[in-house]
Amino acid sequence: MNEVLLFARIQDEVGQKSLEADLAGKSIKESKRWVEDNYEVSSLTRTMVAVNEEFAKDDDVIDEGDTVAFIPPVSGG
Amino acid sequence: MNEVLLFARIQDEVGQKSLEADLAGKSIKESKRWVEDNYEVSSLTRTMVAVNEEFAKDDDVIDEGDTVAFIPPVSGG
Amino acid sequence: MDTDLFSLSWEPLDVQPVIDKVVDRNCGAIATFIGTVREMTHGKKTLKLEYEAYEPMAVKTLAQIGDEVEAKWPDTTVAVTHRLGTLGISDIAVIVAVSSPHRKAAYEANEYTMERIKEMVPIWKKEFWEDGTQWIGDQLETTSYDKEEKP
Amino acid sequence: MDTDLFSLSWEPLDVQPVIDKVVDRNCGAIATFIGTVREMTHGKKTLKLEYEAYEPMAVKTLAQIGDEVEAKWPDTTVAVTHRLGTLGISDIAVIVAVSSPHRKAAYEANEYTMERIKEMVPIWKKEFWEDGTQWIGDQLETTSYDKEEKP
Repeated sequence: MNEVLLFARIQDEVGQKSLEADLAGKSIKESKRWVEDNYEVSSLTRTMVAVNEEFAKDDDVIDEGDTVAFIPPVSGG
Repeated sequence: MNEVLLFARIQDEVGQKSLEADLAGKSIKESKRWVEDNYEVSSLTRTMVAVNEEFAKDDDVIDEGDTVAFIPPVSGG
Repeated sequence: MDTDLFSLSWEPLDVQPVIDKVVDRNCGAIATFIGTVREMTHGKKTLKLEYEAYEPMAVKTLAQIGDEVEAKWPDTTVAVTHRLGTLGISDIAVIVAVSSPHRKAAYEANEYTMERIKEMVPIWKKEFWEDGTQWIGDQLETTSYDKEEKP
Repeated sequence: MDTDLFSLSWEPLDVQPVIDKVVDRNCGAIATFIGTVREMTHGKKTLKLEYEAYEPMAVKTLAQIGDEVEAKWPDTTVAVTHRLGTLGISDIAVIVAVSSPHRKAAYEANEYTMERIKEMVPIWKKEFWEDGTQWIGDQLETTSYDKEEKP
């Protein structure tokens, strides 16, 4: 299983701060599609994904136990 | 008469913070030469002159009562 | 990179403690940047802001930016504190302090740090206006701020 | 130009009061520069410094620089405090604070202010080393600092 963290707009839309999901073996791109298919969220096209607190690329593959975070465009500073 | 203010290196060399001198009618250039001729100072070539707290040009003429300040290259900041 | 230099705070920020983290006997220049909550943007009145972060990753990413800065500008030290939670007008959102032997590097490294924070640190700002709220950064192009216009 | 924004001080400087002079509800960015006394320059150890000024003209010239800044970067506010007297290592020599609605102008206006101070404000620095003293700025080219190397 994987812990999936949601932030900002995505957290508001889903109505949860985190999810439990089995994303092992999925690419980053596939994991975005999985969230879009299973939850009421707007497009994740511009959303970055971090695996274990490091930004991941579209074709990186998620491992069992990885923490996956959906990072909408940031606006700190 | 004119009050003549000396700063930094010039003040150290002359050994005084100010002088009384009659510079009325002299240009800035001439007033520099007058100081060089009458006091033990190194060259005033790179020294700026302010008249009544405003930078003056080489051929500006000093009036009776003006305060004349000799401003060696600045090093604040 | 000393991670004490990079922190998040739910309490109001003070400049001096951030400056104190970077002072050094061989620095001659300290450039700081303080980002504050501005009341008017494009004629629209902000009532308050809320900042949220992916906290452990935000601190880690700030430290990575610190490594980049030390590589680009040797002998500089950077510290960043970012506020989280609810902020009113004129409250401080972020403080960046950079010390360096010489002044040019301090300015450049400070500006670079702010640019990188705005690009990659997982912190989000929600604006509250009289007629609604919005997460900034994630809206459609037509309603987003121009890059130019951000504080 | 409000001349309270520009001052000279014989007492140690604090950053916060200078920042307080420029804070505004519609500023989103405050850039500050703090010039401190550096111990080592070109491998030579500074023991202390003395700053002297043509005081009324220095304040007036700082205010003129403030006018230039407001003309070049509308909606910015600048405050400068310069220390006079004897300073030890790490003591603050100058503080420049600039507020602006947006960050780019705050950085640029701050850097411009420092450059103008170093060009035209009648303030002089005397360095004290183990083997002598010298008024900086007025020495022969061969012993002067490179422009690059000044803090």
